Amino acid sequence: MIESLASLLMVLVVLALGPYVVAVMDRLVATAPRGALASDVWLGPLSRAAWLLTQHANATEAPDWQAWRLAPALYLALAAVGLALVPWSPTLIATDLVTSVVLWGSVEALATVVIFLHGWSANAVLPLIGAYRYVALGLSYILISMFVLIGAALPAESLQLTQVVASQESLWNVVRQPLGLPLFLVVGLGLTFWGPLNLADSTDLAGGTAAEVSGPSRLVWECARAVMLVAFSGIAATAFLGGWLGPWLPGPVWVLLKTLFVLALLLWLGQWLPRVAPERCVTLMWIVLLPLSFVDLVWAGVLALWA
Amino acid sequence: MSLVTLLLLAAALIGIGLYGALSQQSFVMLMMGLELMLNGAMLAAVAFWAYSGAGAPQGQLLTIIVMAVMAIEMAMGFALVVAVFRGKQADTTEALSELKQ
Amino acid sequence: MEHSIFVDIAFLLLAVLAVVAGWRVFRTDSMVRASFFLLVSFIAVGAIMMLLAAEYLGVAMFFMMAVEMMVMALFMVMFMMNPAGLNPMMMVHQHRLSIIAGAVAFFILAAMALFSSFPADPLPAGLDPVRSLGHEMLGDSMLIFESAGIVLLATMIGVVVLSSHRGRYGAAEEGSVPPGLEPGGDPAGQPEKGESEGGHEHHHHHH
Amino acid sequence: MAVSWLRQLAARSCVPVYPVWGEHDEALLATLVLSTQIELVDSPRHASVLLVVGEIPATLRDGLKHVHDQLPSPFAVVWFRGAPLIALNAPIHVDEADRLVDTLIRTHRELMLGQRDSASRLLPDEPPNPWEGLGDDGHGGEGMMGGTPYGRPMAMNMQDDLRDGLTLDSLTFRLGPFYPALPSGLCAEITLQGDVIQSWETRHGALPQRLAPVFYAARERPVPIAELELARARYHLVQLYRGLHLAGLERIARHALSLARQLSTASRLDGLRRQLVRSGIFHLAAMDGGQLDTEMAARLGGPAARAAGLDADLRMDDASYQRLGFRPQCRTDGTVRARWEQRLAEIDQSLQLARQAEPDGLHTANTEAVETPRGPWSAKPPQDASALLDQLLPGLEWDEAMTLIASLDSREVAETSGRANI
Repeated sequence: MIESLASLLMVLVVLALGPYVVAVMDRLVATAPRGALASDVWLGPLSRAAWLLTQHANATEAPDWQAWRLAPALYLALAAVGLALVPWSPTLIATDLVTSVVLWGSVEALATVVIFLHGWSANAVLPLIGAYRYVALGLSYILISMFVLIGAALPAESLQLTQVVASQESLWNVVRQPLGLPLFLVVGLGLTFWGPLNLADSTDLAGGTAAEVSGPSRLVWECARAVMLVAFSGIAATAFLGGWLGPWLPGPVWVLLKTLFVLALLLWLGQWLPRVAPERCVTLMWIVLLPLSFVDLVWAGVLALWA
Repeated sequence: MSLVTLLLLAAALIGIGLYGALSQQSFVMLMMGLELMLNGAMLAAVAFWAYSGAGAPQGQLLTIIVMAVMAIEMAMGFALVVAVFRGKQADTTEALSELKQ
Repeated sequence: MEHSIFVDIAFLLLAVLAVVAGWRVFRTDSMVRASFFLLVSFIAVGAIMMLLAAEYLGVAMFFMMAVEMMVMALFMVMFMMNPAGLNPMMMVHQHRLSIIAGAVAFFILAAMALFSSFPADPLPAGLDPVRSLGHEMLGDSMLIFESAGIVLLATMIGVVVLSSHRGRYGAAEEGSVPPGLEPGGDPAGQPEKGESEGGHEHHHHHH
Repeated sequence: MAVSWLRQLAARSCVPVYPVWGEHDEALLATLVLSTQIELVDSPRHASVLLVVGEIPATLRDGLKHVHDQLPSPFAVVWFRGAPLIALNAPIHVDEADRLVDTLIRTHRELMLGQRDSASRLLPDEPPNPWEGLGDDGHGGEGMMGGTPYGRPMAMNMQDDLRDGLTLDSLTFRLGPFYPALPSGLCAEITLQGDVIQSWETRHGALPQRLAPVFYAARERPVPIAELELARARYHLVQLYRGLHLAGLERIARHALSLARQLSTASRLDGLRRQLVRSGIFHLAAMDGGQLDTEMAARLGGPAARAAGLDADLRMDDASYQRLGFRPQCRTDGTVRARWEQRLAEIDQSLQLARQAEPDGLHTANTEAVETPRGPWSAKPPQDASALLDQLLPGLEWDEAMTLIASLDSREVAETSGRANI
């Protein structure tokens, strides 16, 4: 009972702190090699949030109000579900479902719906283009994600994330299935439409699905994206980097460190790669990455049979 | 939650789905009606599996098969709509029957 | 099966959600909204399945239907005249008949549910539904499962044939070429032939 | 006081500014982008302050009003070097560049702290086409789904043009004149199918730009080649900034701009070029398209023409440049990629020329014909070529189209430098 309460508390804390951590880390990653730290790196995200809370939410011509207001909250909710699936230790986990790997797959699929809804419901041209683009992206990465995750579940012979971690006792999946984590990182960039895969909220669409959003709902949307990044990093750390496993430190600290590592990697990729042209992105996903994910799955299957 | 309430819910879903499938003019909406009926059918299958099938695995299998059928139905449905649409530029059931005459 | 009052409350809420969302599918103006209402109905039923201990099926329902409804919504936009749902519209026929048919179906099925007696044979304790499903799928019912797989493969091929035997731009065997962007214009998106300086997509000037 | 505490915090935030460029000002752009306290945003919905730079011509005033009204309250307008559009009771007006950043920050602060009221709307807040609910189901017309309930036809498959056998609803809308991904002033009526551009009609050309004063001086008297070439490199770096910003490479874009700001004969392009190549932008972004044919390239002139293989550069006719051994660099294929590579090569070349010319203080010899970074200026300055977009863009996806526009400099060059004091 105490542990389930503690794990719920953990989810809430990450939910509250995640956006701030992501914002600060993004700034640190952006300025890292030069060392020239902007003065407001610590306070900047907070004052920006305060500004967004002060700003009024605008209207467009005849938007679908319910969907428009609900979409950011739903995306945040999906991110929270993702966070709840991350095991901090063998017992410290909010929802230890037998099929938690598949549930994470559903989170990815439903995210596509919610992001589409966010762009579609604004009833404006640029958000709509962003929404369509995201569907093309979402339908492309979802299969890659399925194959890679099934690959990670194979050695555990279970669809439960705690079992997946336990199966990495001898060897982490990142070593056992070398293709897995890189492919999964692509999925993560797609899921949060971050950096090179930011096709939905891109600069050439003046902000894409968020182009017409201001004030508190923009704040929720940005927070949801950040929390989704954290949730994804947590799942990636669990499925490929051995979750709570590690010497000397207690399990939850290891999970935290590994999550931050994956997060920093994603943010770094976001800073250093240009946005991939949508057509090229879809071609890449279906022609290169999808077969690679299949190779990953076959590799994992052969290893599981052989072991 | 009991077998009867679950079956009542399934019946309601099937009823609404039947109404949709019969009343909608557009192909795609018609397919939505069919999907809603299958939704009810799946719920009924799982309810029987849980309450009066003693957890026989065939109950779950049936649901999986229905899901596959839904995917097949949707894919074939869309392919037909595309084919018909290209040939006749029609996307409602009535437009199609008029063209046949 | 023993369960707590919370399960009953959750079931009640989810059941109402499933029915209301299912009903809204056919009463909303926008096709995109309609497909997402259907998705909500599916998600509610999936959650009920999870309450019934069919964990895999419930979760599978989420992701299967999310993708399916997303595709559905896109097809709506492609084929419907009112994609954004800005304009109220009513696209129904044989309305009264349909209502009667729907109601009759409900009452017959409801009567069957209420008045027939089904054996009470709940899930045995210690059953692992996911494992049992897996063993069934790749054990006794392998033939059925594999047939479903073959049917899906056949569907994929059939879909490709149906939607593209005429090719993306005309009959495939005649060498399909995209139409021009203006009537009678040069094919769009094709490299210009025979011009060393390289043509672009939209030539007006032939040298 | 929770609210005032929130407002205090909001007042300290980085100022989100939506700029409307009535005149081109490289130095100001660099100042604003590189300032840590200012954030230039891409959508008016994301801004707290609207900055209007220079005079807005009468034809674009309506466009400005639309942008103005899209800012969510509380917001304010700062007019820089131009008369305020409408008689407001206390317009914020700045003329000196070094006061601008402070004014923007102060304005935002005052807005947040409630010391300044939000600017009032200029246009009535009503749909451009009012709802006309008619017919059986209020759908606005006769029959099952006809009619024009919002004063415009329902999005329907009106066009015969089937690009892939599936008619998507075509969507016609107007973009500009102050859309950030387009040159300022460019306004177009666009029809999309999906995200493929079916037609693009330029309705208003881009505003003329004023080059650095040294180019105007070169038309009157010999000027130091080093100075001229540094100004040229600076111009290209600012173009590069715009392209990279659009491509989502914000940090390399800033690098380009800070290089432009501190440009001297000692500057090197290698670091920037290496970052660009490592980022993979030449392979990941849509850079294969956008080919110009010879006629279009000749019409555009300048780097775009040389990227398409035209060996034309007025610097070849200048005796001083000949002494430096100047030869124009060319690419052959004229694609978006070729144009960016051309620009990088020309920045390099300009820096090299500046380094060669500086020790002797070499001056230009020819004042009749000056090669501006935009194109040749002999009889008249380079003209607006926005109409080329009407031919180039149809058939491209949105992303390809925006990448193409960023690579293509089609603005007219103003005849005079305008402000004599700089």
